[in-house]
Amino acid sequence: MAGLHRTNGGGRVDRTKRLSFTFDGKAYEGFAGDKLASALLANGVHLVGRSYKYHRPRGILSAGAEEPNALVTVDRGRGRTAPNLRATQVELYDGLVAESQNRWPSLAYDFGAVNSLFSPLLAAGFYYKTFMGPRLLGSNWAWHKIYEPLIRRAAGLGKAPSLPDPDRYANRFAHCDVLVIGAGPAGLAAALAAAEAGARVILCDEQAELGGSLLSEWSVEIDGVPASSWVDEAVRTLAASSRVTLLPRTQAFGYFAQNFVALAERLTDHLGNPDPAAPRERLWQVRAKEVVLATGAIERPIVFPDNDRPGIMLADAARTYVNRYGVRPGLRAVVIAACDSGYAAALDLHRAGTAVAMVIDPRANGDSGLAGSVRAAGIEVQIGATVTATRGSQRVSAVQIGRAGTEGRASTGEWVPCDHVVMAGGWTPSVHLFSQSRGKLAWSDDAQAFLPSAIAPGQAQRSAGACRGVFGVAAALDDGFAAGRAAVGREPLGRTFKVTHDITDFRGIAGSHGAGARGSKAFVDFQHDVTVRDLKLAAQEGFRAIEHVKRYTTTGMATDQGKTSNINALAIVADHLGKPIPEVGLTTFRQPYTPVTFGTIAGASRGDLFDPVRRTPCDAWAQAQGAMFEDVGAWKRAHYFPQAGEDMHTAVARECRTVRSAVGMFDASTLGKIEVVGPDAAEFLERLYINSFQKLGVGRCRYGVLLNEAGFIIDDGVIGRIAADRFHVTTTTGGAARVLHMMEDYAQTEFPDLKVWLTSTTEQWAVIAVQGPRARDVLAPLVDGVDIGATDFPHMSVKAGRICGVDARIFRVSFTGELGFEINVPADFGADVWEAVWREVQKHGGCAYGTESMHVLRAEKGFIIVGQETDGTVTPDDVGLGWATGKGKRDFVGMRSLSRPDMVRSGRKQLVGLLTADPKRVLEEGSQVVEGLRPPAGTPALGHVTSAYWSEALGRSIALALVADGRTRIGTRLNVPMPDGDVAVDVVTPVFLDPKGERLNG
Amino acid sequence: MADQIARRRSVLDGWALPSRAGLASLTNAGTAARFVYRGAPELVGDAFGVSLPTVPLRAHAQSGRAALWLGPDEWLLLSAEADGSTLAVALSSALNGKPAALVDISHRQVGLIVSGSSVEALLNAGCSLDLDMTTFPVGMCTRTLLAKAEIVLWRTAGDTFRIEVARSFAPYIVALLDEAMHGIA
Amino acid sequence: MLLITCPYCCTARPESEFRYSGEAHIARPLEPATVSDDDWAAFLYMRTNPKGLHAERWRHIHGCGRFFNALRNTVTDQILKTYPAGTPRPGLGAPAEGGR
Amino acid sequence: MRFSLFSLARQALGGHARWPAQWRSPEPKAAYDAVIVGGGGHGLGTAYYLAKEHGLRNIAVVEKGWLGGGNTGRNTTIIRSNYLWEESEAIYELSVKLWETLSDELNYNVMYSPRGVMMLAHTIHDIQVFKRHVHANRLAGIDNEWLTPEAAKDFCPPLNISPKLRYPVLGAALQRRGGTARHDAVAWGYARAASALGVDIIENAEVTAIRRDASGAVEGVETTRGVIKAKKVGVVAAGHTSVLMGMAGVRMPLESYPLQALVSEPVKPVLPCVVMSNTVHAYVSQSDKGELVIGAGTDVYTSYSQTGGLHVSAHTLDAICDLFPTFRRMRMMRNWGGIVDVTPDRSPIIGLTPVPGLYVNCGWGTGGFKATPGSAFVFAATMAHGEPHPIAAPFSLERFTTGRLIDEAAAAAVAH
Ligand SMILES: Cc1cc2nc3c(=O)[nH]c(=O)nc-3n(C[C@H](O)[C@H](O)[C@H](O)COP(=O)(O)OP(=O)(O)OC[C@H]3O[C@@H](n4cnc5c(N)ncnc54)[C@H](O)[C@@H]3O)c2cc1C
Ligand SMILES: NC(=O)c1ccc[n+]([C@@H]2O[C@H](COP(=O)([O-])OP(=O)(O)OC[C@H]3O[C@@H](n4cnc5c(N)ncnc54)[C@H](O)[C@@H]3O)[C@@H](O)[C@H]2O)c1
Ligand SMILES: Cc1cc2nc3c(=O)[nH]c(=O)nc-3n(C[C@H](O)[C@H](O)[C@H](O)COP(=O)(O)O)c2cc1C
Ligand SMILES: [Zn+2]
Repeated sequence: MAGLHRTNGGGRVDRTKRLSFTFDGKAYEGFAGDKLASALLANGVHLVGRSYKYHRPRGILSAGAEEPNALVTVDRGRGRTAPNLRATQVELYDGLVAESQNRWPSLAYDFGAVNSLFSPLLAAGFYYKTFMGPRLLGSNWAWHKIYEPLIRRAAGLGKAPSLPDPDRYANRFAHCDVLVIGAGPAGLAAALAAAEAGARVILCDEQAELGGSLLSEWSVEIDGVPASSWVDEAVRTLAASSRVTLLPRTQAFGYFAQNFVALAERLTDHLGNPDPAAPRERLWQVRAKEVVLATGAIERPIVFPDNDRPGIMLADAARTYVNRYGVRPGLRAVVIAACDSGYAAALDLHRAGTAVAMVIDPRANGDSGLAGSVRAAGIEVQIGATVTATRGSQRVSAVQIGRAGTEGRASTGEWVPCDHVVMAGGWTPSVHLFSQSRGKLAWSDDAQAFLPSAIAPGQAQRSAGACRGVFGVAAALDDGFAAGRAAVGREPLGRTFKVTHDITDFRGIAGSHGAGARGSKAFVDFQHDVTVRDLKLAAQEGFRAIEHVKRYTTTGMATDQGKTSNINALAIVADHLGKPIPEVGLTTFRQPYTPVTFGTIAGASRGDLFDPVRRTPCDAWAQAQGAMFEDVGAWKRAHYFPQAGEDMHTAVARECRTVRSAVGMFDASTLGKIEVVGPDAAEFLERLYINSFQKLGVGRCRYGVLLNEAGFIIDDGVIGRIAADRFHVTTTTGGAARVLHMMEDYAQTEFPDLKVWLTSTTEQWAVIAVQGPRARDVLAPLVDGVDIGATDFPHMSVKAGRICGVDARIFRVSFTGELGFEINVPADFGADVWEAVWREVQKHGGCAYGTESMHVLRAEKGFIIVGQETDGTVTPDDVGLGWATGKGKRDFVGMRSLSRPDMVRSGRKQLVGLLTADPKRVLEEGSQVVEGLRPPAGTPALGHVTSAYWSEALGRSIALALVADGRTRIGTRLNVPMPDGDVAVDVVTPVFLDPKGERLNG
Repeated sequence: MADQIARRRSVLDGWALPSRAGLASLTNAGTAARFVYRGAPELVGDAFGVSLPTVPLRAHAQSGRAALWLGPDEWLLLSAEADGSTLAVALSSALNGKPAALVDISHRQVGLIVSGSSVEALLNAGCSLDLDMTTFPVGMCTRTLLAKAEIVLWRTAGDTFRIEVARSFAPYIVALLDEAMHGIA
Repeated sequence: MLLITCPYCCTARPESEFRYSGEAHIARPLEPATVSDDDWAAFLYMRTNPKGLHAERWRHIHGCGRFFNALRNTVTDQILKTYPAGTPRPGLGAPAEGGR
Repeated sequence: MRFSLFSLARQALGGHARWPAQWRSPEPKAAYDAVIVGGGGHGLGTAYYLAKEHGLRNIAVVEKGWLGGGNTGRNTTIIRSNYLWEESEAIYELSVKLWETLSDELNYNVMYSPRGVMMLAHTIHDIQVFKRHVHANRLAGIDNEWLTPEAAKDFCPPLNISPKLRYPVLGAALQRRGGTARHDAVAWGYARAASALGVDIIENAEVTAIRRDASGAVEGVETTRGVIKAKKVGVVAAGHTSVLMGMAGVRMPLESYPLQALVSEPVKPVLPCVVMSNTVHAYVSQSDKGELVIGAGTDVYTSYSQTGGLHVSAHTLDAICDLFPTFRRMRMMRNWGGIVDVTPDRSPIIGLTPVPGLYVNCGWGTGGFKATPGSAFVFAATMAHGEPHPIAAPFSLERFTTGRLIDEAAAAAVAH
């Protein structure tokens, strides 16, 4: 596979390892070490993509992360599809399958290219000005039905994968003394200096190999050895240190406050046959004591008419393809050099056997030191010239040379045939990360670039090398070494590296060099097809802020985020507005530096690792019984226990019936539990809950209601006094953590005078509720050391005892209205005790019931569920819990709010019961309650249904509702309008069953 | 009188704990008696046999007992005995009447031992602390997060940590570390 | 992910271990019942919300569990000082800590 | 110059050389009848309706940076009106009605795209809450319907409705008239239309003080471009409201938090609607250009930094990848933040202030883009008449004293 386009040796590819791959279905070969881009170029393929808007043929512009054109989809099958990858970054492996994007039916014959015909209409912002009429079928009709669907279909680049991604992604938190980002000469030298001092160093580079621009050098020697050998030696030295972590294929994509840097490492995409279980990428979250930014610089294209044809490439990219990959992108080249890298490219191409037709330097006084060597190689150099037009349909075939400064006028200069155009517009320091870290940039007239200036407070960093405008290998090495030493607190050593064949002029030019004749387009943002004319139109229409220009033209908003285009755009706008560049300013740099896979950020969080699944000690039993579960917070709770052939409603009806007639058992382990201990425990609870606790006797329980300071109910639960200085507080399942946090807040900051301590015991106890007329009979054979008889153990009391030989806290409480107990046993015994109770329950014809039956049973009794009857706007009085308020209390959390005007006004919504006129009709929770029949749209609601169930005990439906002035409406008829018609309801008190509470005694 | 005595079942029963040869492994620390003690450290006196550390983030350990500093007024007391009732009585009587809180949480959480040459990398898949020996030496302990779960992390040896985690979060921690084992080398 | 120095643990820890709890030094009235509706509303809801230095409450909830206060610059997010709850807002005479 | 396909074609022939500036950029006058502080959608809209509906033409909008550079230019553009309380329904529904004709009204294509907003329920509690919304909205005459998981998947094919999901999709509330709009165009369209009616739009002028006369009433503002007198000043400064009201000595029930959003690389159409999930924290739609536009949460602390932590967007991407496992290989292209001003009840504050002549419209928090036209409409009326428009009246500052909150948070969590 030597071919026309491979050089005869040299470069860092392994010519002994041939790899085959396909692009758009056609088979090609490349070498190990190739990128997809270099391998395509080696095969003479330049046309690799179509542009976004006009579908113009596009080639490979760069050799790195900044690539705007050569975006491809790589498909490894079975969900392993990745759209929008830059061919310049995709490492070749045997069997790689790549496809071009955004073209139909094929890359060469793309129907979308008809857009070019309309291109005069498609100027910046055109869509704001049109697509509004005709108003045939109402305002916006045509937009909704015709234009928007068309626009959407045209938009987008690659296709999103259609199968779930099977790969895993890893995460690693890391700390180091010095994080060096970028492994070019500056970064390598910085890492060497820091490592020498014994520091913990992480060195990352987005490329597959460390070495940065040195990998693209041919003639440079450092300390007497070729640059590329120097790199190998430096990497060997670093790798030998256990304190150094080397991370190739790792881009630093986000720089956050306090030296927190996010890196994305590519682990398997470059492998032909990766282990399918190995992670594909890894997110590194690094907290560094010091950061050295050595991110280099990015070359700028030159803006001339039709500067986007395939075959037109950045000079540095051309050098990289020739020197690093052994690929000759063209056979006959024209070089436009506004700085040294262009001249250097001419020399490298020439040496590699490309015919260099001409070097033109658009600078009036372009006098590179290298011009002499270029001329000496027999290459013509024209100073003060530029390209005024180009030809070639799918590949550049000729360029027209004109005088620089002939902007807009058709030029009659000579046409030079070529298949390769190389442009060196100057270099833009990569300040992305510096700016993300909220450092201030300052315009440097000298460097003609924005450079890092003040570092943001809280960050500890320094920039080195080309990213701060220090160009040239020697300077970059020295600068990097000094930065590395400074990062570990050492004086600079004044070490200098000996470098030969260095080049140092990287300034170049920015802005437009001719918009060209009508019909031609001078592209600034290649990917978004933004031209010089678009930018000027934006400024003309009043979009003078650079941020407005960006948004109106979309320049810099494509996947490359304007890496190659932003400075040119800025210069063009500044020129048009007659303002200096720094006055126009930059758009904001944001993470990520280059796009980052969602999966990399989400990491392991999927399936059950998305959020911990919390299960109770009795859960395995419930699963084995075929229980259905519901999510409550992170808990899985048994929702109901269907038996063969039962749906939810029959199962729940059976469970409810069984509890009321015999006995049922319920897993209440998820309830929050807090042990409140200390001499002031009672006083503390007194201040938090609406209820009184001082006088609660040891061994007695009380239903507690907790408000927030705004006076609204946020939690409730039974609180038992275990000892004079010890309470067992229960909370709702979802509220457990919140209540403990709130209690700690008051204990620590509002009432630090109280001697009280809080400990979460939620998971210490498994809680088994046994409810129903036979509850005592169920427990009697299991308990010992405690009398659970009616006289000695009244409702709302708590005792320590033993069950199944295990120490337990036994509560006599009821959330069903039946005789009931809640057994708390240490969690490891929960499963066994549950099964023992179950055996007894079965003897009494009992059942296990789930949360749904629990809800029905409590609703029959008019007990509220916080979060269902309440929604954060409900006071105790609203739900009829005014009685629970401790008499004569001077204060408790939320008390003051209860006397605010809105809390005492009439018309507040109050909890009532609703009985449908048709007893079979179960209302829908959330349905609205109104006064009249068939309410017209806009009728105010009196309230809403909070709970609605079929009540097996009553043989009819029941509902709870919050209704304005509900208590005064008891005995009246209201209406619940539903889509299928009005549902008449009678307002009743919310206690449907056993209002006197006689069943509590079994 | 109960005719059946309940058996203890740890939430880790039946779990195959993951390991990666030579690099890291996870084992069950076994049953233990655990207490949260809150109050002034000196009130405990000698009752526990190990003094309560007053230097933040330190654990004192000795012959099967350990006191871990969790906060300025909070310690986790660990004892390698399955039944802590005797210890509970001893501690309670030492504290009798003094303003402090002792709460038995033996069943609230479980212990996992993570060890191996790559233990730091493994834990750093979900733990954002610097686990280097210089910053997290043997004997250091802290409450912290492992991905989405709160844990107590205690370094008991150069290549060994003990994790204490609430029982319902234990399966998550095990699954998370299992997943993370794919990402260490 | 801010890095916050807990005054009880005496180490810097990532923000994820902490729970933010709003503006500091808003004392709950000692006798709420005697407070006017306006003053109670001020206590409940009115906040300084400054662009600049903010005294605020944090709790090291996944650490030592303690509440404490911090002085943070809401423009740069830099935390200049942390101090125990219940102590007055400190001046910034001393060189800024928490940053470099 | 009117915008139309015809004018576009004519200008194209002339090489687009004659398009005028879309809004004038005058020097500030010494005095106006009214000054609006804040050139976001709400402020520019207020100026437009003051001029259009109330004939107030001698007015200025003062913006510290560039128009729409605040939250108007940073939001995920979700538009819907299926709120819970009647007060909210009224203002958000007024907005949706205005959105429906806004492009015509402004002669500016704001690309309102009623693609449907689907809110996913993952727990029984979610179902109860969303059904309550559906019923309340139906009574108010606002479209909102309940979908089964299968119907939700039909409406949005890439959605994962597997019962094995950590939090399976149990159903969804769908508002078909909900959707998105092109955020920047809203600011520019209002600016252009207001400017055409004589409103002065003054960019790069930061208000640094609010002047009050001896009686305490507002007299004008000091800006970085000089003093501007006005007897009526409307503060519409979103995240910066506390700062501005502080200049007039008024403390506000507001906290400003960074709220983040991110976009993926553009792909061909895959997501036909807006999907929101409050339970797992995912908000996603696909823009006309093809990017997935994803709303993340707020950071936990107040901040004016317009950035936020990685963990906040990570949390959202966790959820997006779980709900849409085919998106896991998609890539984040840009992530940014805005500063949202959040009230205790997650409802806005619109109306008079304790300072005579000073009006405020703020507290839209994470969800005020959708309200832009309606909010501007009622605020303009409020400023014009010196008393609250009936739809604005419940959103007064006094509600925090009386306790008559309009709590959209309690029932619904985040409100994009
Ligand atoms: C990431 C994100 C996602 C969101 N998603 C949605 C969504 O999906 N749906 C939705 O409905 N809402 C959403 N919102 C909320 C929505 O963006 C805002 O509620 C809305 O845009 C506010 O508009 P505004 O005009 O009031 O404010 P802004 O657009 O913020 O305008 C306020 C202006 O005041 C200016 N200003 C401030 N101080 C001064 C001063 N001193 N002098 C002069 N000018 C000043 C600012 O520069 C700014 O331009 C989101 C917000 C964010 C940040
Ligand atoms: N080949 C050329 O023509 C050329 C071009 C520019 C500079 N140079 C020379 O290179 C020297 C500058 O060296 P340098 O070390 O400053 O830059 P460099 O360009 O050599 O190295 C920068 C490195 O940083 C990496 N990088 C950039 N952003 C990154 C990120 N976010 N995450 C991870 N990696 C990232 C790049 O992949 C690159 O390897 C100068 O000597 C200059 O003369 C040569
Ligand atoms: C709905 C929406 C879509 C966006 N799409 C893109 C996009 O396609 N490309 C891009 O670079 N930025 C996009 N952005 C982000 C903006 O570039 C920018 O980050 C945002 O307006 C905040 O401004 P700032 O980052 O300059 O502070 C989008 C923003 C919004 C609100
Ligand atoms: Zn701490």
